[in-house]
Amino acid sequence: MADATTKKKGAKTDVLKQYGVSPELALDMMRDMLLYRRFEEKAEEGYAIGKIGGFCHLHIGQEGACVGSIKPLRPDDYVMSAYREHTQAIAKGVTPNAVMAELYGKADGASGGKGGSMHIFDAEVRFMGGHGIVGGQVPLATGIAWKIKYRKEDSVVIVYMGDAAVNQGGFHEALNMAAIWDLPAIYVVENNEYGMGTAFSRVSKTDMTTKALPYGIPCSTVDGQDVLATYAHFRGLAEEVRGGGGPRFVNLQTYRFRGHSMSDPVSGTYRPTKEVEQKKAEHDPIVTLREQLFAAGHLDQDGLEVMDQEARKIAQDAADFAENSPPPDASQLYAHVWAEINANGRLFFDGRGEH
Amino acid sequence: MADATTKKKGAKTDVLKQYGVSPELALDMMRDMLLYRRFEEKAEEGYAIGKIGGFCHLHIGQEGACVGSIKPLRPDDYVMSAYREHTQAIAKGVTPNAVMAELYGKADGASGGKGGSMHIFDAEVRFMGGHGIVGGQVPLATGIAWKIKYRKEDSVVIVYMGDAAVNQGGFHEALNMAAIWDLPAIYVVENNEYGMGTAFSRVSKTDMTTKALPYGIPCSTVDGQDVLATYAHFRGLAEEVRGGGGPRFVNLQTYRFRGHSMSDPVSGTYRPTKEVEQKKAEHDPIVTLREQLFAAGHLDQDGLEVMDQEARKIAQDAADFAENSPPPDASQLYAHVWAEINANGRLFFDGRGEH
Amino acid sequence: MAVITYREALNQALHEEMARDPDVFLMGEEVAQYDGAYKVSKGLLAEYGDMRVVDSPISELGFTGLCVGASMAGLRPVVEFMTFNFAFLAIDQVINSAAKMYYMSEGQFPMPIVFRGPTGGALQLSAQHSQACETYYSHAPGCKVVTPATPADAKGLLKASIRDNDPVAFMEGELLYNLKGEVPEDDDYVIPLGVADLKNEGGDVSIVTHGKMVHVALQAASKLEKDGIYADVLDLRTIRPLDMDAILTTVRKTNRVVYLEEGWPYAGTGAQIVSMIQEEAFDDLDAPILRVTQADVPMPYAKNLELLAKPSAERVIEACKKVLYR
Amino acid sequence: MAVITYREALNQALHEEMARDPDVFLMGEEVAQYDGAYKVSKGLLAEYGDMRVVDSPISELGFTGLCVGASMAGLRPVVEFMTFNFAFLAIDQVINSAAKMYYMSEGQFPMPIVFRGPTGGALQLSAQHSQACETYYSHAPGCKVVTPATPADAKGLLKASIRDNDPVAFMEGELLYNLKGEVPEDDDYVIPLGVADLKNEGGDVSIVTHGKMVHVALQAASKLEKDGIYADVLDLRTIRPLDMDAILTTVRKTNRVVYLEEGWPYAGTGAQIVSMIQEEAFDDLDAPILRVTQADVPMPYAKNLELLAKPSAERVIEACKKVLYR
Ligand SMILES: Cc1ncc(C[n+]2csc(CCOP(=O)(O)OP(=O)(O)O)c2C)c(N)n1
Ligand SMILES: Cc1ncc(C[n+]2csc(CCOP(=O)(O)OP(=O)(O)O)c2C)c(N)n1
Ligand SMILES: [Mg+2]
Ligand SMILES: [Mg+2]
Repeated sequence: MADATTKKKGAKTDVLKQYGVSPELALDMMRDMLLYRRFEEKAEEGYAIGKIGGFCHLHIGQEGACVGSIKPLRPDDYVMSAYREHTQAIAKGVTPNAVMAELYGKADGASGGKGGSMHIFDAEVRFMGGHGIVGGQVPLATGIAWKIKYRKEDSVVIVYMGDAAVNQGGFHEALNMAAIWDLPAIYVVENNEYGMGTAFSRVSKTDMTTKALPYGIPCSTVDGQDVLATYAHFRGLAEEVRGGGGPRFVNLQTYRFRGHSMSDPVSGTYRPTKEVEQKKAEHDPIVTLREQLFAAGHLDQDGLEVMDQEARKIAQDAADFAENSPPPDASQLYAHVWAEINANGRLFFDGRGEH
Repeated sequence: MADATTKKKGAKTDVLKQYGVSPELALDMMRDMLLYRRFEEKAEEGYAIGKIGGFCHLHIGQEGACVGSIKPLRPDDYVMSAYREHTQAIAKGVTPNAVMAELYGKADGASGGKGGSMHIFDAEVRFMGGHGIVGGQVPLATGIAWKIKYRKEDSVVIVYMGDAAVNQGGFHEALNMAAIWDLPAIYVVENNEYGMGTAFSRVSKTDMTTKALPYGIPCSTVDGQDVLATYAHFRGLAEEVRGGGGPRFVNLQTYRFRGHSMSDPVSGTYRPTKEVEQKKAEHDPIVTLREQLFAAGHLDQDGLEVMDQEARKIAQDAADFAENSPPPDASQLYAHVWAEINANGRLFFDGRGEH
Repeated sequence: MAVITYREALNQALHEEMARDPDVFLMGEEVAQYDGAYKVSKGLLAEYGDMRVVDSPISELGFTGLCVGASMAGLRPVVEFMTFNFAFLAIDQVINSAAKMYYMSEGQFPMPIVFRGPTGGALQLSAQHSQACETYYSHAPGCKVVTPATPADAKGLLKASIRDNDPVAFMEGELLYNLKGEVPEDDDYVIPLGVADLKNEGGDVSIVTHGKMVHVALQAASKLEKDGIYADVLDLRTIRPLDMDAILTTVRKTNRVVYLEEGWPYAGTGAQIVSMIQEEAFDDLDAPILRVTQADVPMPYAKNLELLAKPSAERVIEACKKVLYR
Repeated sequence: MAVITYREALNQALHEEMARDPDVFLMGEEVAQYDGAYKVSKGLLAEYGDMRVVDSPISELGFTGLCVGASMAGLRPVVEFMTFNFAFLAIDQVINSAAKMYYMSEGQFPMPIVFRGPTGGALQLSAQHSQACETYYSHAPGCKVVTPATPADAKGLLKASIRDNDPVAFMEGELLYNLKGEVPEDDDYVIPLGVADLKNEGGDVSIVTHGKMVHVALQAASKLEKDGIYADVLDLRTIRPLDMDAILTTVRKTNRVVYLEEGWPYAGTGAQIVSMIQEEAFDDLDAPILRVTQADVPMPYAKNLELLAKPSAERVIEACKKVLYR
């Protein structure tokens, strides 16, 4: 993020009050965002030195969208996402250690090393993955909302998708069902303007706010680079949806500061370096909150540095934990294919597994 | 259709002028609608006596939608549809004989007896089928529009779908692409208010006109039970789309007078008998045009009866033709699986086919 | 035991399992108000209400995914496909979500869910409505595949499938729905997955088969008897889990095998079973194993061509004689 | 002959065929501006413009259907799937439209179209990105399936596939893109579909395989030589059409066969080929045919588990020794 001293000071008014956010909560959100930034940088490092394999999609630049939208949730609410989900998992309560160990493919990973970066799961904290098929999570989350209604519970589910996912048919089918059945789901497009190397305007003639019109689902737009605004917005949405208000669609505007995945370039023909630099300089969610907290006198540079050290330490600890966790035992190869091994009949056919 | 004498006379004004339709053309449309009605009744008969098998979906009640939308097209325009396509095939130029023989599963059928009721094809007149997967034809037709643009031609493609098909993801994916690439396709929902036994309002919270909003495709609604209005409307649309005006979406309101397929009931829990009777009495497209022509003095009861006799004869001839056409030769079983039998290697694996 | 149809047997199984477990619900096109395209769900809406018997939009990918998600969250959905031919639209959610979820999450999300509906041909439904789809599911670890041939099996196996904690593709036959047979009334009549059933006891040759083709095999067996040839007809009932013991038992008895199936040959169930038999009972085989399948073509509409395309008792008889070198 | 990569070979094939025939166009995600996720289409946009090299939205079902429709209308589309793992979303249009259209229309609509992209695993891409998808296409009459293992085959077979008048699933390997090899520069270097290639001449045992696994087979063969065992390595190259003559030739020579494939075992390509060999060369077999496949599990992420899950030269060697009773 840009250095504090080079930034102009914010207005004297305390925006926290405007959003109904206490200083404690705002500081907490700052802590979270710093952690997510440092955590992802650690993942970047881990990938660079070959500790992390496969595809690895970082959330750097999108921390405000993550913290602001998940913070208002209750523990019994559900979160589901795509493959850019490391920090969302942490926000919902998965430990940084378990997430990092998963990236490292270790036994103590959230998914026992079987899922990896794109498939982080934690049933206990209701973090429902981690899905790799673009748009695939949207119907799935609709089913979680169905279960909430079916069981007459009052929790909600938030499901994240990228801007490119709205061009998948499954998105449309799912939103239609959520609408006709009034399901408690919040469909959130983390609109970072690009799907891999494709600007949204190249694959859609209209803007994001039109995408739920055929379903009669209310749509709203919020600036994910402003974590306070995002928090206040989602706090309101969760209340609306909880207990029968029907689904919502959110255009959560944000920006990705890194390449699509670790193997993709940050910029190139698809977006100019200047654009990225400008976004980093002017729309870094951490910088934005920092300025707000500084301006209102809730935080100073020293305090921030203490926080950042803590964040760095948690990230480092997670990397150490992952490093020291053992790889899954070879016996795990054939475990968890089936939840039920039927007493009769063969289930495996390569002569290696049980049965 | 309801008896002419029981209907009130129409206004003295000649609606033909209003729509810019000549009396000859209007009479032609009457002839077409009568033929389609009689043709489908013949198919109904053929099904009842076991000459036609499989699923058989009739167009009775929807003749106005068919004639009015296809009549304005040129021979080099394309038409593609779902499985309720017998009369659309005829409207595009497939002979009633070839359509009926296809329903009978005979060698002289449009698809050589291999396709049946749901898969009528005629490459020569650019009737592109006949597709059985709900919504499947929508991306396919988008590809035909792509080819028109690719080759810089100025034809258009009309693709029909039922009201229930707009809940298929493929519909949304296709319309999005048609919009971003400005393809010359007219997407027509034959909105007969029900998908099999399901009223549209049970599977959509909003009305049909919202369905193309996310794509920025202009939508219009027209009464398909009024063939003149439909004709004028599609004449205009074809002009708009031809040569680069971009795609259009049409809510073509109509009503099916029979059950979903020959094996489904006309009415039941899903729609009251009274509703069907009322639609037949007040919204029969043939009756509507008849009244308009009678009122304007372009046709009288005798003239109508002559026309109807002609229609009945063509339908009967088609049935006779189908009856007398031979079944496909057994050798055809393995023909047309591949367009190219490669010189080397086996393509068939059951030991019966060639290679 | 009451004599009821295959359709009624399925309906009973749904009734009983829904009564037994409030987490079981049925979703699909026309399953509620319309009682199902093939009336399998008749009366369920009135009994269990519209949260448990749910008419979906025509959105195969969407409602399948929704049910997979509901299963993740703890419910036990039964998804009805009007036919498995339409499930190609939904297969991403079956293979990539349902079948892989338990593994990817290291056992955190059991996926109890049944996908059911007819597979294969009926009468002149043509190419897009007549495909036998077993291979598309049995290929994938994580899926179980069940193909009942009789009313009793339909009931017992559907109940087992609903109680099972893994995704089950439960494949019925449109032409079987009216088939009558004796079915135990017992609420707990459950046939465990993975147990084949010897539907005819012969000894000269083994006809191994599954689903609708069991009846063609029985026809062939009864005709063969007139020639003094006695055939074992082994109905696999479930394709995954697979009762390999039962297969090996009949193979070791007769030393001659014909696999009969409704689907296409290339990489069909028969290919798999042939491969396993020759591996595990190589020395027990007195002749190559032959397969009788649908003609290797999309299903044609015309009655005569369709008849030619479908596997027939005659072709099974021919194959049996061939492996007997007669 | 120039030494180029598999990626470059594919790129050359696309270049040459697009130059040759104005009806050939390429559509897929990121194929144009981004040069393709794996850079296979590098430079094509600049050369042929945006009507012929087309970035699609992430709408697999939609753009596949669009291309199938364009093929019906007379164009010759090449569809790039970023991987075949994403093509499950599109498979309805491949099976129900592309593969059946020519038949349903009684030959009125030839369907020249190539679906290409990587299949199978790479490095730790986990369950939803590592599946080998051959069976899903080869099962269906109407589809051809091509699986090149080397740069030369990649070029020659892609050119043949584009010129073919039927739908071809052309399955590449992510781990093959950087592989180098000699490739003829000839514009008309076309390898006909249906011709297998004996990639190693042995005589003691036949390793039959396809795609990426050819290299594992060759590794196994070279290690086996140290034990004095000489293996034929037969690369099928195309799975449909299938060069059964070449298979029977090696089988009749060695009388012992191992099928090696990257996919899952149940109803995989290997099962089909085993079934055919035992039927057509029953008396030539001195041992049961063994298969080496991916472990019958969704692909795990962890490096060690992934390694265990993939077929290895060691397991091929073991199988070869087993069929040789050593
Ligand atoms: C069905 C499917 N198609 C393609 C891909 C490959 N892919 C992964 S992410 C991605 C871009 C998605 O962009 P967006 O939805 O905007 O999310 P973001 O990565 O920006 O968070 C693509 C094309 C995939 N994983 N699944
Ligand atoms: C993918 C798919 N799902 C289900 C079906 C079964 N089916 C055929 S027509 C139909 C209803 C379609 O209704 P609509 O789109 O309104 O067209 P209409 O029959 O009214 O002309 C259904 C459910 C199918 N053929 N394909
Ligand atoms: Mg994006
Ligand atoms: Mg309708």
